[in-house]
Amino acid sequence: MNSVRNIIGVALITLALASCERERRRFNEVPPGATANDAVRQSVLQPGAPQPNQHLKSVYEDNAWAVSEGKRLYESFNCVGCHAHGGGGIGPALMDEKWVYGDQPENVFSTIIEGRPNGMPSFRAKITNQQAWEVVAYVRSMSGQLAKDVSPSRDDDMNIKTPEQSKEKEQPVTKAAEHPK
Amino acid sequence: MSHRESTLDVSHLPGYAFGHRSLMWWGTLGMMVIEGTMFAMLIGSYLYLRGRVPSWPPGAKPPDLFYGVLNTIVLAASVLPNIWYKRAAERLDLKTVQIGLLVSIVFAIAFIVIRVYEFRALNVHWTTNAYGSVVWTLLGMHTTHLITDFIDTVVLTALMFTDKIEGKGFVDVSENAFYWYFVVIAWLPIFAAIYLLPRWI
Amino acid sequence: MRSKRRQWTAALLWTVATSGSGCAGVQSALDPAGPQAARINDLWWLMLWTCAGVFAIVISALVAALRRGRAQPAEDAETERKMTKVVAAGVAVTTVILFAFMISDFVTGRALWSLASPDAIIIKVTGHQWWWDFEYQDPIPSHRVRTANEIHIPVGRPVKLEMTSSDVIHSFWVPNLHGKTDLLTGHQTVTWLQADRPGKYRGQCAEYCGHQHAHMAFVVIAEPVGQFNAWFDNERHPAITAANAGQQRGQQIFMSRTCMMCHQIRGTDAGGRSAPELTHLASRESIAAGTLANTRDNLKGWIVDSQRFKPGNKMPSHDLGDEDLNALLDYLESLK
Amino acid sequence: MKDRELLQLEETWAEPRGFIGWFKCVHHTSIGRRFVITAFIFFLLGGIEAVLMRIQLARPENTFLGPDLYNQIFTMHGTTMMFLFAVPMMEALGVYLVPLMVGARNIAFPRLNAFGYYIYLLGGIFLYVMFFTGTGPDNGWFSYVPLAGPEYGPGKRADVWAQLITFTELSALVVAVSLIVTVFKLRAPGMSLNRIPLFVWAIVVTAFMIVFAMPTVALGSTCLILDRLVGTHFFNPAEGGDVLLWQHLFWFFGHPEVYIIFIPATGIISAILPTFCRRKIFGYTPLVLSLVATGFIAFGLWVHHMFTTGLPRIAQSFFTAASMMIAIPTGAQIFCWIATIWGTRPRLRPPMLFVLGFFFNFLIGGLTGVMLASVSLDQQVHDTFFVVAHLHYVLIGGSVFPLFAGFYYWFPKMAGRMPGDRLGHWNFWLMLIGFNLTFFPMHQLGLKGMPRRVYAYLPGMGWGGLNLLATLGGVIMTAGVALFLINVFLSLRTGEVAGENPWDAATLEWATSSPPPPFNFDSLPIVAGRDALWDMREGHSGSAAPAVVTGVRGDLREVLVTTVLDAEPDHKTLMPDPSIWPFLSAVATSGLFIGSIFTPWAVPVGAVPVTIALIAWFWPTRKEHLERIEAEQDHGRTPAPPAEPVTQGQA
Repeated sequence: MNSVRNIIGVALITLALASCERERRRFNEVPPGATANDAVRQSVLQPGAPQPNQHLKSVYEDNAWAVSEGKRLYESFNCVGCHAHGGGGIGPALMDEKWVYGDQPENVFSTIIEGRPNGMPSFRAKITNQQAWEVVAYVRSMSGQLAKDVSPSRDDDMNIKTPEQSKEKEQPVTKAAEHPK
Repeated sequence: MSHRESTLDVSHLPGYAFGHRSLMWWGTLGMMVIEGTMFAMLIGSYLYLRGRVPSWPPGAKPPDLFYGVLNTIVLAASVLPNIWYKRAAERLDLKTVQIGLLVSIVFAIAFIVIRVYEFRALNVHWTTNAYGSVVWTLLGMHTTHLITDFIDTVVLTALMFTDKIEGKGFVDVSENAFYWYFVVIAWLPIFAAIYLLPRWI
Repeated sequence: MRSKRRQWTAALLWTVATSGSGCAGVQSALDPAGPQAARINDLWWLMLWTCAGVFAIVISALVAALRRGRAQPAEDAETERKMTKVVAAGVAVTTVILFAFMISDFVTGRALWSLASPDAIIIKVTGHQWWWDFEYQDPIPSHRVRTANEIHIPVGRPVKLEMTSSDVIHSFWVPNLHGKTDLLTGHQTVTWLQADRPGKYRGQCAEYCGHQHAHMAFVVIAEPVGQFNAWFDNERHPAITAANAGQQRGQQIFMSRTCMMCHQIRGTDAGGRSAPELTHLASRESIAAGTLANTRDNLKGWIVDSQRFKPGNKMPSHDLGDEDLNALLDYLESLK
Repeated sequence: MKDRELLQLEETWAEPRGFIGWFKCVHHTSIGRRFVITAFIFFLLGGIEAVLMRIQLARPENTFLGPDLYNQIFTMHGTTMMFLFAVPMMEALGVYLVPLMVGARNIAFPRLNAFGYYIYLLGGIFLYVMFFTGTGPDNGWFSYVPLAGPEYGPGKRADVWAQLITFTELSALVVAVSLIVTVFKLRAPGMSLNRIPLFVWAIVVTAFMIVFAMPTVALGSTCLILDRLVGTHFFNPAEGGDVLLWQHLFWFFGHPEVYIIFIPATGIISAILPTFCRRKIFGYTPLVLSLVATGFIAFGLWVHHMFTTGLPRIAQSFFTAASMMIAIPTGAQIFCWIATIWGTRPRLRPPMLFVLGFFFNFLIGGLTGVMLASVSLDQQVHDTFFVVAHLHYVLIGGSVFPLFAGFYYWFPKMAGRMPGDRLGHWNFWLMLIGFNLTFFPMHQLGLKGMPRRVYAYLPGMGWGGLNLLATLGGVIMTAGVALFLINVFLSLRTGEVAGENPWDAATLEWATSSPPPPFNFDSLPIVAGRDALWDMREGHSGSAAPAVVTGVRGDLREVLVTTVLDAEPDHKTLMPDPSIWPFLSAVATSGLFIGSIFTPWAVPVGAVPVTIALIAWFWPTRKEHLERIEAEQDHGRTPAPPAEPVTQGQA
């Protein structure tokens, strides 16, 4: 009997911690790895055995407020201009499974900070690292990578796409070798 | 109760009663008032939202009439078996009550099936706009009542086929029919709101 | 005896509270500077003294009821009938007073809306999460002036405010001039203001709008027509070009770092609309929506770590080097 | 009543024992007592939140609470006080006292009443567990959209608030229906409509207001959750929705809600005054008519909460008129009470003290309410501390003071012991002075421009002194409430034993032992007049025991059902036995509600255990079936064919 009680206890504690983290309002904490991380390799093609990137778990990925801030910045920095609401336009779609420069948080972060050929501008020094990590967390939520209760719901504008919260999780595919769109 | 004697013997009174004499009738009436207020508020919100947009329905065709009218007819028809077994219950006629309940279950299954088609014929999704949201919520709320009362009827029918038949059982059957009248009567303004208003206003 | 003492404490409390701390105040509805606030102020004092009178009468009736009479009162019909008449009279008087209040309210209400006139100054107000965006309307687009958190109005001339909100519900309220009007998303609400005497009238958001609802203030500066026109002309010009090397370096930092992504300075290519407009920042008295005085130290503290002053606001923190920071401050202080 | 019959009643109506038994209880006194204690615990929690807010506001730019925590706490304070304390406490007093006052053996739907309590308990626990895990709602007890909407309310905070509304209003509705049916159908013979005690009238009017007001907020919170979780557009201005629709739906419920809290308090006062003035209430009929009038008008003035949203001025003036009109019935009530006190030199025991405290505080609150009814003045003071002062004067002054009077008055009946008199006086004076010191300066703060719900204010505003005074007042008031707690615990152990009728009151709950047995009355009384016990004493000064009803079986849970108008015996029915199923249904329903915050699929999936629990609750056990057959065919009579024509007409 007490094993069942232990399981329930552990489940409740993890639930409590998860909701604690989801609801924290991180006003002025700079996330880990916020320094420009240039140790990120874009391509899997490397001499010898390919070394995986040093994976970096952005703390904003479990924080609902930070992801909603990311969504606000995504619109006010005019990412909408090229990527639309994730469906893509001039820029590639962000809500599908195809990633040209890697789908991990550190890859998306370096894509935003470095910029990419064929039109992605570099936002180095133009947006603070905290803002960049918030946008990274939001961009990954567009393809359903984040937990359902963290991703934002619909916004109070024209109803263009399904809210990130009800987006099915895509299995990211890195097509580095393929010709980028 | 004109004269006052020191004791009042009530042992001769019956053990149950039908209609507004029974507690269950008043409880069901309370349920109806609560649900009725919620439907009224929802239709009020529907009209309020109508006032917010120039044309109605905004960006969508009005719902197709066929399934709505069909379901209204079936609902209205379903009142007949209910009256039949309600009268039988008050006559404590078990056989008729059992048959009446089974017939009303058939009706219940019929309009729940038609209701599925109604949802598909609404020509709008609840995420399209406020009109779609309020229409789906209106139809959804009424459908919840259809399903809950369908389950009530099934449970009562099961009880009537066991050996646990007593006066109170008949009172419950009678009140279930009484609540069913509400579900049907409540459907009329909702039908008008969903199907007719988009064509009139 | 005990109830007597309570009556005294009531009277004492009432007089201390209302008169003690006086009616003046930075942002007080009892210190009207405009016709509307004055009418409401009159209505307030009428209602206060009437209600104080009613309160005194009813409490003294209660005290009298407690002290008078024998332990076992005879409930004879005669006293009952007399009592019924008194209660009926009480209800009648209550109805009459309420009717009088209602009429006085309707009269005041009509007066509040009588300011509407064609030659009013029209200002479009847009509420944002935790700052105010003002835009003086003008038929000639180039004459339109956009500013934030501070507006100047000429004394004696009605001002029409056409208000909406870009995010949540806020409420525009400057107690010295007029009552509050909400800014609703998806609606345009209108209110009229007029200042009869020059002065600085502070106002604050009065509808709960999130983390920094408490620090979402603004200032209405009423000044004679001459001063107003001078201010208005200056506001209409784009930002002055940077004079010395320090200011030019500051402008270059402004354009190359995060500032231009959100803020607008007319006359430069910084055109962000999602944050307060800074073309004439130095001419304003306060920054951060009326929270901090517009001094160099406050500006520096605000740029480096705004969360210390207003936790939760949308201004990011920056870690600029000292020398870059000072250059930027020089430039910002030059934006008269 | 011979001992043998009493023993049989004792055994028939006994409440189950033990831990599991605790969840099976169905008698209105055991459920009512738990209701009162749970609501009082939430009152203390709400009070602690209020003290935290007062500490933060004591000094300008205080850093005791950050904005995020302060917003959660002021929302928790409002939500706890309005939804978890005020309405449930008044209903709890109704659940405990109404069956006793109308002379019934139990409330009409005992299991439904137990289900209502468990839903309320689980809702309260759900809210506080979420608050302590950081998901406390932070959009105010009114949760205006779009701040609580999908875009500006990230995470699950607004959903927690909306779902708590679903819990508390389901509980309130269920208990309200039980109370209405109890008063209509289970009154003791002879208690015609004009002999119903005023407290019972107040509870019935409140129950009707709940039945008509609560569904609106249920609909509103459902629409809000649909907007946030399923992507509907009720309140999305860009897709045809409207932010004002939420305000209309909320305040159409909101204003009747505050009268739902106030009207039972008038009932408590109308019950206490005759006892301590030792005379019949003055103006029984005007008081009843005032209750009913207040109940109706309360539904017609919700827009006075929205005077600053720019609605057309003609509509606002209608609501000004309605808001002022409602002061007339309330004024009539106050004048009738003063007439009752006139010339009677009442005994100033704690219940009477709190009633006098009510007069003093509620008058100030009522008068400022009339001021707020005018559109122009409301534009200056709406959403400022002036309104905070008004609402606390009418809620604490108008409801909590009479509630404390009721606690002291009915404590002997509930606990069997007299409350401490000296501590009672200290408790009253500390609460009166603390309350006035806290909230009277807020009138001044509001007029000096301090808006509501601000976590801090700048030093130069001139608000610091009055806020510090308010905080000191808050500390004194907290001391007063603490004294009440001490008084309760002391009296439970060392209070003198209270007999059946320590205050020599007139209503029926004083005709049975304290605390009442699980079957309430040894034998069902017959009511002779409006003041039951006094009339019985005068009417039967000479003859033997007062008139009673016989013929109700003692070996079954049988009760007498009477007609609505003149309470003439109509038929008998069986009360359900104690059962675990109401509790399990409440747990299943809570699972559905909480699950639906995280995924819409929780609704269909969660509906299965709820259906199973409800069917098990309804399904008669073999024992129940045999009892019913025996009761219905009592003394060999077959179930009486429905000869009376009157029953036919009601198809």
